[in-house]
Amino acid sequence: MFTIAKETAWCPGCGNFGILQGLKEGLDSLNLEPHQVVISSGIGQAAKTPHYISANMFNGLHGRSLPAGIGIKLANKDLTVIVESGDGCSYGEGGNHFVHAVRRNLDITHLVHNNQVYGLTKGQASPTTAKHQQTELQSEGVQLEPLNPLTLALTLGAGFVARGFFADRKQLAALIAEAISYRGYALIDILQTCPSFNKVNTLKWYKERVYYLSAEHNPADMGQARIKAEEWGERIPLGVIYKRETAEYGAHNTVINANPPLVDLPLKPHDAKRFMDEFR
Amino acid sequence: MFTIAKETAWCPGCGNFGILQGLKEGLDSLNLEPHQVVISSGIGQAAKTPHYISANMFNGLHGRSLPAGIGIKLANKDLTVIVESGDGCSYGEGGNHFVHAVRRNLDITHLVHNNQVYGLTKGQASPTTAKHQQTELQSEGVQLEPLNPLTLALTLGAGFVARGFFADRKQLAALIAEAISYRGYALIDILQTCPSFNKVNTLKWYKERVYYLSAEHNPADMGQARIKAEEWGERIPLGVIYKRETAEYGAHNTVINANPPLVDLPLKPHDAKRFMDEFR
Amino acid sequence: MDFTVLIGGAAGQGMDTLGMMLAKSLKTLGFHVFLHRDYMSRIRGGHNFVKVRFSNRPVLSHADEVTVIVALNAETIELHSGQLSEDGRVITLENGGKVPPNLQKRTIQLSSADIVERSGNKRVAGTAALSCVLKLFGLPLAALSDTIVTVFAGTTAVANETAAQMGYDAAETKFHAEAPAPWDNIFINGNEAVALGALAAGCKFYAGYPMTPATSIMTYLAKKANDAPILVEQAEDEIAAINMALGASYAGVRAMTGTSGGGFALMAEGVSLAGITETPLVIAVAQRPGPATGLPTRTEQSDLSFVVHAGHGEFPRLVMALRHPEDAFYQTARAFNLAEKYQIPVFLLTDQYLADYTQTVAPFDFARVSIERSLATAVQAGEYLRYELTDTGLSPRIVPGKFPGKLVYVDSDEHDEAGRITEAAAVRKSMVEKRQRKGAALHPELLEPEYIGCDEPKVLIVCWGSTYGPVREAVLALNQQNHAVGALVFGDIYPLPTKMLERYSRQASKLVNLEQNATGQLASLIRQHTGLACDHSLLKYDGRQWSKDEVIAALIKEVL
Amino acid sequence: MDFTVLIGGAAGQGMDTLGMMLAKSLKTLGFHVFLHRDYMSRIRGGHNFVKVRFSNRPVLSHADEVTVIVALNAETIELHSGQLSEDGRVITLENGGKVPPNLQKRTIQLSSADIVERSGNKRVAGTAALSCVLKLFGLPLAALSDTIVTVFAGTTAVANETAAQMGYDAAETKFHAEAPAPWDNIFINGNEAVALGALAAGCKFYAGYPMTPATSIMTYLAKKANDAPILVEQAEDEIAAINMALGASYAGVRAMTGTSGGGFALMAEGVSLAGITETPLVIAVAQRPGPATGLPTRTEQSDLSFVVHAGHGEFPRLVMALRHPEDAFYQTARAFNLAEKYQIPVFLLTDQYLADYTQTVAPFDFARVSIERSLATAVQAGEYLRYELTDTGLSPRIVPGKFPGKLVYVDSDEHDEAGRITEAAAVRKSMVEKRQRKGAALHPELLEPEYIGCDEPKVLIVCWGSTYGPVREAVLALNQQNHAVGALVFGDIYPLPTKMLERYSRQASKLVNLEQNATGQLASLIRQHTGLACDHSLLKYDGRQWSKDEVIAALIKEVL
Ligand SMILES: Cc1ncc(C[n+]2csc(CCOP(=O)(O)OP(=O)(O)O)c2C)c(N)n1
Ligand SMILES: Cc1ncc(C[n+]2csc(CCOP(=O)(O)OP(=O)(O)O)c2C)c(N)n1
Ligand code: SF4
Ligand code: SF4
Ligand SMILES: [Mg+2]
Ligand SMILES: [Mg+2]
Repeated sequence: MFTIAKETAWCPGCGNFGILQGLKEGLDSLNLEPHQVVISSGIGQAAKTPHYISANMFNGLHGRSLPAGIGIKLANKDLTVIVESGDGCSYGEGGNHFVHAVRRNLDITHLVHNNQVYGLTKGQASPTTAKHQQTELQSEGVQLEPLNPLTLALTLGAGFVARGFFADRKQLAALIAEAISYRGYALIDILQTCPSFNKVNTLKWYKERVYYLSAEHNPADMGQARIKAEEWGERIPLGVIYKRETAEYGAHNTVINANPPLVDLPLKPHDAKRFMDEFR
Repeated sequence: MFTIAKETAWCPGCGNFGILQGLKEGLDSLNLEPHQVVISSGIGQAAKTPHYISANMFNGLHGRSLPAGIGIKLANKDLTVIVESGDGCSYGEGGNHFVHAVRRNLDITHLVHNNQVYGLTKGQASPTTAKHQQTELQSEGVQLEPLNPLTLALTLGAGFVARGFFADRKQLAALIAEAISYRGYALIDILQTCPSFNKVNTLKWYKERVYYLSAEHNPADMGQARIKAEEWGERIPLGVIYKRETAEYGAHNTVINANPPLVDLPLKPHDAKRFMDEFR
Repeated sequence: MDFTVLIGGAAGQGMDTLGMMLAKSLKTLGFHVFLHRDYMSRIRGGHNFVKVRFSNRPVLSHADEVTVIVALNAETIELHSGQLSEDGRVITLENGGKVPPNLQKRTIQLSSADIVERSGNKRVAGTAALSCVLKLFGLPLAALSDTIVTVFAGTTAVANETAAQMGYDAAETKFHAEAPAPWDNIFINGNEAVALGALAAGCKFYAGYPMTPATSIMTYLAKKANDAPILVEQAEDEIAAINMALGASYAGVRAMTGTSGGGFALMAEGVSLAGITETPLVIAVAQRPGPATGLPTRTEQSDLSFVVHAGHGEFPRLVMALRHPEDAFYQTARAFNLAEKYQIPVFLLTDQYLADYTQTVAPFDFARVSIERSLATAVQAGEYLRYELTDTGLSPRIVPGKFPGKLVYVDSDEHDEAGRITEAAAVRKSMVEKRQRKGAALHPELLEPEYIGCDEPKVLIVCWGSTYGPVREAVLALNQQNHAVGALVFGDIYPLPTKMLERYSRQASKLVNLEQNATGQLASLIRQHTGLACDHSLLKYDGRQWSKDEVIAALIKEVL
Repeated sequence: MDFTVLIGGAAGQGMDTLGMMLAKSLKTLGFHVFLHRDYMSRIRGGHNFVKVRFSNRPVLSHADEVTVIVALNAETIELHSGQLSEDGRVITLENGGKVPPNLQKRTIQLSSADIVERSGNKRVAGTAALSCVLKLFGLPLAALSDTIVTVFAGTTAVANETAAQMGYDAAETKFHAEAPAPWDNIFINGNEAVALGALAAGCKFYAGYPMTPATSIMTYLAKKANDAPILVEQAEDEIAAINMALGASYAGVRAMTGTSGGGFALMAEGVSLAGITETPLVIAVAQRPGPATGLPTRTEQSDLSFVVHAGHGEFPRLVMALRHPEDAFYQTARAFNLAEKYQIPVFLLTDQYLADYTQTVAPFDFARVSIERSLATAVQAGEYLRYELTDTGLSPRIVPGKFPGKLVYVDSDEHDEAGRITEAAAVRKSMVEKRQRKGAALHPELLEPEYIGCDEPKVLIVCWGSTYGPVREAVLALNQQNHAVGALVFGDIYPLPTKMLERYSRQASKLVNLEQNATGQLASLIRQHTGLACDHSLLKYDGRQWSKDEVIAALIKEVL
């Protein structure tokens, strides 16, 4: 239902294909129609994803997928809003929006295609690139500590924090469906290969490391969640790291909660006259 | 030595006075002269601080005290660089710089006057304002989760994380001196009253809650640090929450490390000719 | 009659409340009132003042000359006694400080100690000063009492009444102020008028980040949020604010953001996004003196060129300079219609002077506000084309989610009619031309500037925005002195409407731009659009608004 | 002689490497070479091409007509066969796809299967095509072999040699290309020239965030970081980048940042900060088609107005449009001197065309680069006044930390001479005027545009920046056909130097602006500064650079 035939602008073998597929399948598994879904994206290779899927699209500015998505959701709470972009877009240029979007806890799903590199601009380090990893620009290796989006989201109070993997689109589809169904801000950081520019985090590299969180993992337990969120290197956990019910923004904001979607409100100039009368 | 007679633009009773005093005393306690120190600040009431002290000042844009301070330190590693601003400036407008400055771990000291409100613009909520606290703008109370700068800095890998209190300028002076002496990025979030706009977090409120971390607290222990960083409400710990040695940016960046301060490098056009010759 | 009362003191001493109480009392009495605010970028201390000008005829700006000074501290007398009219009076409270010998005879010293003692309230001395003012003008105390009742309750009201009586008894009437025939009016400032205009226009979403002098638009709207309803979102920064507003607009609500120069600089990329995605947006830019932080609480008109050119790339936009509160209301409402009709960003250019001054004006006529959403109500079969190429450049716009099977693709990259990314040269060309056509289509909408002055002006002033008030008063005064002066005050300013300018500039022998900036930005724009060069520039850039008196003096000295 | 070889295929097929190998071989042979890049905003797939033009006389731009097409895929033939000269040739590799019947006779089909088999390497078929090209022009294979040795080593080099021999044997010479007398040259593109200029000028700090087409300045500098040395900092966003650069400049190093339109939009507030703090800064703005993301890898000149007016408030600045690689080098070096002398932001306005084309040019003369830091070497006793009021508006600037007892206070608020925050009207006024005086002092530094053409032009073209190459070639060609055409190509563009413009426009009967944008931004600027209106506009805005051929055709069709 969400599939359209569109030639992509991605490189052969790119991890984005798996994520696109996972997203389509995740959406298909829900009781949603394309016109009820909006995908807000930024700029980058990942950010082209909504071009290849049947859903409304706001393909805005590099780094600004979150605020645009927030505006959309606030304007029309009936829409399912997915914010989708790359690691550079989401955690670099858009870092401030990420921090504050978690705090705002609006009911949106945030999918980050994390290829640990700036793909579209040809391979510079992103905030998640490993320390010492070399790129054309960082020829002596990256000198900053990588940012861990999962621990960051946890620290900021996110209620749904998960890690996906491009190469397992079934699991990814299920994760995405679960994130969309979650009421509040939900982050899925999705591990993705970039065969063109990231020669370190290859499919093989990932396959040697990733594993699924077992049923023993209790995503409601912050202590466990933290340990799993921090795990990186030899072993990398996949799945829902943390999940708990939270007070979603739209549910406790009076203007949103007490009204139909803002977009459906009637506009009558005369209704505002009483405010003017207070100036008499 | 760092004291100058300058009338301030602050309200009587403002917590900024205590912080200014603590900063002066902290600087005085170190073997530094005013011309060796630069304070980079943003815009807000806190950001006016460098106007009232004898040291170099770069009083830049709202939210941008960190990048300017980083540029200064990178250009001249011999300078002692203090970045000083309010909670709104540092965690709101400047949130992205905060996140990435921690990752960069340059040898600067970051002092945040945290009055949990936007003072200069008359009392709107800042990222640290408590949930449900009312302001003129947030008349139904703040609807976002407050941001905890200490846990955030810890999560991002900061090597020096402390909390100061405006009303104890001795402790504050000692903390500031320790932070300046620390090699790497050091954050002190300084609790401050704003009698004009923050009627919740008053001196009384703080006095009922703050306590000093005892000698039992081991700042090198991340587990303990985390617990203390998260403590807020009934009891609020003061002092060095976390401290460990880290690889400071300037020490491992070849250009900085292998050279005198960049500002002292001789400029000779002809030295670049060899690069041109590669295009022959 | 035309009087001004200045109330001065340190920030935090309550000049604002006192000014409002006095102004409201005068309003109650039927006067035309103009309240001007001059304040520093600090919360306590320093020196702030308000000027309350009132008359039996309309007052459109502040005056230099002051009839009565209410000095809450000594500095006020030092700083302002030079502006006191010859027969002017000073009212001090004890802490009003030392009065210079030459003024002592004209000073009424109220003892705040006495007032505090008798009223039992520490904060009512100012009220005594106000009643003293009323008495000086021979006005009834009742007007103040009415105001007190609306502002204070219980014992505080009683204490204020006591103080008012004391102040009233302390002076004798010196001036004759007669109110005009009763007239219906509201007492409102520029930002409140903008906010009301937005509410009338059905704005349902406002995202912003606090920045003087724009903040009070957001604050006002937030207070009405549940009632209106309107969602007011304080964003983490201005970049988020404009992108949220664009998202909301895309989703189909009327959306707005507002800020001042520095915040607007951060929005420039978003403006460009509005341009290429053709997302309607209303953006209020409340100017203050720059560059950078500049003088945060003062006034200037130095962001015109920036706003006109802000954002990379080329796309149509509309910039309206707001001239006075009524204009602010109607233009704001109109801005929403035009933003949606042409699917462009529309700018409301205001400044600290207009944002903050409060004036008695005729109530706004809500019947004059119509809502034209210009949304497509039906869509053709087949794929929906968000950027369908049409003769006017305008494509049918639908709200996402409202038409099953129809999807709305918008893209910041160059795109084809469906909104999909493209690099084809021909498509690029057609999309650039489509956007240009929208700009051309916009021209007939432009409102010509307002002309003020005699029929055959020899000197033609061109100005814009908030200098309307001072210039209007100055021109009319000069006309009375038989100077053949006229003024064109631009409201719609970009694209620049040029018909009246061309007509009047042919008649006039001198073209003079009068602006609140240092480089003459309107003059540049005029030259760019018409080739006309101004013969003389009157520029002010100290952060204080041109007064009518300064306009008159400058014209007489330099031009007439 | 004047030939063009086009190499086309999908992104990732290595056109860039092939183009460079061919160009370097031709350079080795002594030709003047111009390599133009046309690529999509994607990493693999799509359609990219390079054009290698070479001649025995200087070549300053790309040509429309193509002598040889090297088609790495079928699409290349489809898209480009229309540009093939009458006697032109096509070289395909097997995967070069189906050749249309009318071209078959002029096509040389190389079998990549054969080449792979014989050479034992999958990636050398392109090399065979290159040698085939050489043969077609009667040029020695040795030139390519030389290049191969510098690019590849070991067995890869051997495989390339084998392929080269195969390609060389596959064709017969069709064209006569004779190299000029040997001349000393370098082969360099615009961004490399900017970077070299910065290094020559002693730039020690570059902060940026990747954005096409500016990124390669940063990448080049980063490669030389340890050697130069220069610190290259990838910031978290463009706002950080400009603020870091300003901090570094304040601390006394020559600092620079660079970006493209969208990133620059985010820097606008920082530009304003540079303005009020009087912090020197060099900012490269590499233009691409907007608005917003637009066409990220293509070219346009649509940010002139924005750059000229970017940042709120009023302050002096200098904008230089770079015209060609040599200009880029010398102007960049000059920019650092002027930024420090006038303590202002200086902009280098370039675009994707200039950023990416590589050209053989005379080696840069490093002796022409002088470093004038304009720093105060001594300070007066007493408090150091960072903003001391002087006749020129220029205040002695010192580096913080270098003078014990002296402190450097800079402030984004309006400030007094010492750099302390102030709200005093008189101080504000004097500081505005100080900054304005700097702008006035700057005027004598301005370099007039370069004039190209006959002595008494009837038609005067005005253009700027990277259209230099195509316009120069077009004008000289038209002059040869006895058309009385001339062109003024602006380098320094804001403030606009107007002397030559006024002189030549008096002579010419038609003034024509030729620009790579849709609104004629130079024409606007000219009108604003001089009142002169252009009689005709030649505008191109499809993201592809004006070629000399298009310039000639447009002039003949619309103007001459
Ligand atoms: C304001 C701005 N700065 C820079 C760019 C250039 N840019 C485009 S995509 C990109 C990086 C993308 O990286 P990421 O978000 O990780 O996406 P990926 O391509 O890796 O999927 C950058 C820097 C831009 N378009 N806008
Ligand atoms: C770009 C920009 N946006 C907004 C402002 C307005 N502004 C000035 S200070 C301030 C808030 C200051 O809050 P904080 O940093 O907490 O400092 P405080 O005044 O509380 O010490 C704001 C929003 C500005 N100067 N620049
Ligand atoms: S550059 Fe990397 S992320 Fe982008 S499409 Fe190619 S492989 Fe995928
Ligand atoms: S507003 Fe608050 S923070 Fe600012 S000076 Fe006054 S009391 Fe201090
Ligand atoms: Mg990425
Ligand atoms: Mg604060």
